[in-house]
Amino acid sequence: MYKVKVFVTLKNGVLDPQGKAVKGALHSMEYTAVHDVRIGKYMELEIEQLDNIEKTVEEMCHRLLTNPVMEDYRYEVEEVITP
Amino acid sequence: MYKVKVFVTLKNGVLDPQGKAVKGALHSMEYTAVHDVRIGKYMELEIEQLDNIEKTVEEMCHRLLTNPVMEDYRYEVEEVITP
Amino acid sequence: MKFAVVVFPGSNCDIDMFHAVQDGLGEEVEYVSHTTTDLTGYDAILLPGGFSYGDYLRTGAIAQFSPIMAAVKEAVEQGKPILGVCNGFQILLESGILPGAMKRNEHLKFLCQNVQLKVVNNESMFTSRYEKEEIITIPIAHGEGNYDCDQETLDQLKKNNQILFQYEGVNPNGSKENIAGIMNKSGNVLGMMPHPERAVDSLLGCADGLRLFQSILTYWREKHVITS
Amino acid sequence: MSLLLEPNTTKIKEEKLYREMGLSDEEFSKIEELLGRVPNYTETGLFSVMWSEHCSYKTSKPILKKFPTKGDRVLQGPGEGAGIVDINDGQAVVFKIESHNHPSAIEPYQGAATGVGGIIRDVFSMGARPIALLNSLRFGKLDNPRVKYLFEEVVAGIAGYGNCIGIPTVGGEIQFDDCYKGNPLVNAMCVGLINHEDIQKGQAKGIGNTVMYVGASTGRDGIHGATFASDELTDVSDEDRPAVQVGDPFMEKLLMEACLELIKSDALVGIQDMGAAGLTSSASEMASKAGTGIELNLDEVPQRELNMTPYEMMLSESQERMLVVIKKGREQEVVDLFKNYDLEAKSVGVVTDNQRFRLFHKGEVVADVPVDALAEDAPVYYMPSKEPAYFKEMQELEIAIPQVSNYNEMLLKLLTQPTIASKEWVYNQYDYMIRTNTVVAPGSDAAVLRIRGTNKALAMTTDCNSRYLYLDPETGGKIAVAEAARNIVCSGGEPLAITDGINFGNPEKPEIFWQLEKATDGMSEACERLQTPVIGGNVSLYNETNGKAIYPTPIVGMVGLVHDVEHITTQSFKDVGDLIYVIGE
Ligand SMILES: Nc1ncnc2c1ncn2[C@@H]1O[C@H](COP(=O)(O)OP(=O)(O)O)[C@@H](O)[C@H]1O
Repeated sequence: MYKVKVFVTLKNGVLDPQGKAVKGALHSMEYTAVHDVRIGKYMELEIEQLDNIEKTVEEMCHRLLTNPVMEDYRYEVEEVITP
Repeated sequence: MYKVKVFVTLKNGVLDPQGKAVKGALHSMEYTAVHDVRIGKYMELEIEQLDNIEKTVEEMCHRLLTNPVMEDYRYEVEEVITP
Repeated sequence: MKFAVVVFPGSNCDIDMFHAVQDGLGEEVEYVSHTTTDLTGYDAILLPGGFSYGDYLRTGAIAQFSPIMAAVKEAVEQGKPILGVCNGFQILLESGILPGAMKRNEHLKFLCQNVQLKVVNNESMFTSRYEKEEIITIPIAHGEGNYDCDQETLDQLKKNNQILFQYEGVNPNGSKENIAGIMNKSGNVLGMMPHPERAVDSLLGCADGLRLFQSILTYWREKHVITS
Repeated sequence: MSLLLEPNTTKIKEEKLYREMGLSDEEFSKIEELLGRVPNYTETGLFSVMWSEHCSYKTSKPILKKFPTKGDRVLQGPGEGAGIVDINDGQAVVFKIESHNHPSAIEPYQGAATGVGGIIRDVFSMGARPIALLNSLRFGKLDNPRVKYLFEEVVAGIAGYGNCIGIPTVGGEIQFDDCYKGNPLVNAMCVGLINHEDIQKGQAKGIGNTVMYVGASTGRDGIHGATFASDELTDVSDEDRPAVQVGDPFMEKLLMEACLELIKSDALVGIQDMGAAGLTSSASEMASKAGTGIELNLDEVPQRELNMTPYEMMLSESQERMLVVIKKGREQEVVDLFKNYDLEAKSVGVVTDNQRFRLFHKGEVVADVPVDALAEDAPVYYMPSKEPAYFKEMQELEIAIPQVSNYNEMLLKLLTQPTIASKEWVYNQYDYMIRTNTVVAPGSDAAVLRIRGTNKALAMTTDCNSRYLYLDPETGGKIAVAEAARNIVCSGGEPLAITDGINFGNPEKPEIFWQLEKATDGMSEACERLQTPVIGGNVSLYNETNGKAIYPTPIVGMVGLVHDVEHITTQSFKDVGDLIYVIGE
């Protein structure tokens, strides 16, 4: 079994209204040291034993999990031994 | 300057409608090896030099960035040297 | 009786709430900005629907830190009637005034339509003008109305008759136990996803929501007679 | 850090770099002539956007001239952000339709969402309170997964923006046909309500008055032109220059409320939204309409990203921004007003008397061109027109009457056609009830909204059957207007006027231009007969994939006045035993 973690972030320069709102809120809560907030997605997938796991994950990210027009992604694959 | 990464996930046992939909979509795209999908948030914060950065981040997570009723979180703090 | 409609940045059902009270109920009502810190002049507080702070991060999450929320909490303590509808409900959950949390609709889509509700408890200050188990029609319009809580909370809600409304027939969003509206243990705070303020004028199709406002007025009048 | 080294004038001219921005050789020569010199990089950019079809209507102008635009009730015809029609009692209705086809084909959710945002700004920039949204959508057939994705995301984008800002989406139409497979159409319409005395114009009047920038800050969104001449770029990769504009409906809600408050102030002289071609079109058009000049100091423009060049700032299409002209000395009031909504208002320039458009950046003049050269002097093209071969063939076809043996079965089959089937799946994602004025919700003919405090109501609809237009553009054009009028009348309204969304293929092809001519001829005639003038609209040309054009799709958005809410009628049968009549031919 694999445990795959996918980190999705907005491409540089793409407006992040959510991050902007959260930054504003943090400032009004007196966390004024916060300079910038960007909000993306974090996905955890459990995938059965598979040849070519990296290629499959890459493909899934590109085809469905992320929007390549606006988002960048990176992922980590970890093999877990299930009892 | 600190770069802080926050990973937010739904608590164990909380149903994840979005994860379920993504899993369904992956299956229909023939990625049947995918066992489970959980979707959370990934935030990147830039925070100015600060005493007690860990405590501040902890507090921000608890008060605003996550909803403790439903979500778990973990974070990583990295110090970055800006020129 | 004097109502306050709290306006957060991004609230957008504030006008509907205002007119429901003014034109539907015929009572006094004022808009109150989220920066206000004093609500003592009002007999009931209405938290309207909308997308406070864009509903960014989580619905209602950012609004809970508005300056007015301290005054709202005071009003809760004083036992004033507090009604949160849709986004107002979400704010009450995020600020911990009501238990539980809200998730995205199970089908992941925003849904706007009339739904049928069952009045589970008609002995509250919000529902006295309904019959017990009465089926009423009230519109919903939300993308995140999938109420969730842990088992212990659910047991408490049931035990104390805190569930006021349940969806009848199809559950439109996947909420636990078909929950559409709950109140706090003391019985003066109601949070609900359906919009009673949109159902006060039969020209627009349905007026079942009006009795909710009338119930609040009835409660207040009775109490007022006794205390004055 | 990414740094863009801009090509100099010699290079722009000799290497014909202007072509990559969409200017032809002739157009570039005309610019040289107007300026008496070769334009620099920024100036070339200004002309390229202002002389684009989208801003200048250079090929569609001769066509649009034919539309009847006058009527007793018309208070504002084409030319401003939106048209305005009198509805008695000192009130008026403001409406316009706008396309966002190309952005929606690339990023359907944001493309549709920002389309909605743009049309809302057009309406509130006239001083009107937006009260309803409609849309008109075209997609390929739903059995294609990409089409399905586009469809679902476009609907979600429209819902996402409209629901959040709190304006009900009350109607629309959808057609599925293979001709839209690679080129979906997303047209959004907004209807607003105004009192006569609040009507605003987008004009930069009053020498010495202050030009202020309000709303979101400027980023590099929506800039395309700069992607050429890669040897001129250092360390700039594709990822660094996003084209996708992201909408922020929350920001727009605040901006709308702030602008509607500002409109009540006599400090306001003129207001216009920054739509296509952003700062360039809003500033130059406001000056051109007032016969004045404008100077902008780009250092003062709120910027979201580092090291933005004048070219980038002027061409950015970042959303949720407006330009306002304020009486000199009253700036602080405006700053304070916007601050109440957590928004920034910034003085960025001044109205001048020299009819020039001058831009300053870091102490230097980076552009200095006549205002009218940008806004008025774009070339106008009279395209050749030719009847397409298919048209003759179609006309000669025998009329075929389908043989139906089992009517029940046929009816069910028809009802399963996505174009005919109920659109509940779509409109239930739209909050069509918010503001509690929607008397007739989606699902009937036209939507009807009461006007609170009066006995009146407004009926509104969008219509266009593009298959009829393909078969016979002139008749199809008439049908589109007539269908809209029927929908209004069936709902109890008196048709007032229309806005049109002209979506066609490449007008440089004579056959397409012929379609355009004929369709608008038909629409004009129908509008004359029905006394529903055209008070505004939008043109989207070049809707083609691999050289194949969409069907001619001139969408008609019509608004009608229901004089008494008692007159409102709906589509459904009411009672058992009621009689059913067929009226008409
Ligand atoms: N894209 C859409 N957005 C909102 N409402 C829509 C949309 N498409 C169709 N509708 C609504 O569905 C109903 C039926 O539309 P349609 O099938 O076009 O019928 P008609 O042919 O009578 O105009 C109308 O009330 C219309 O407003």
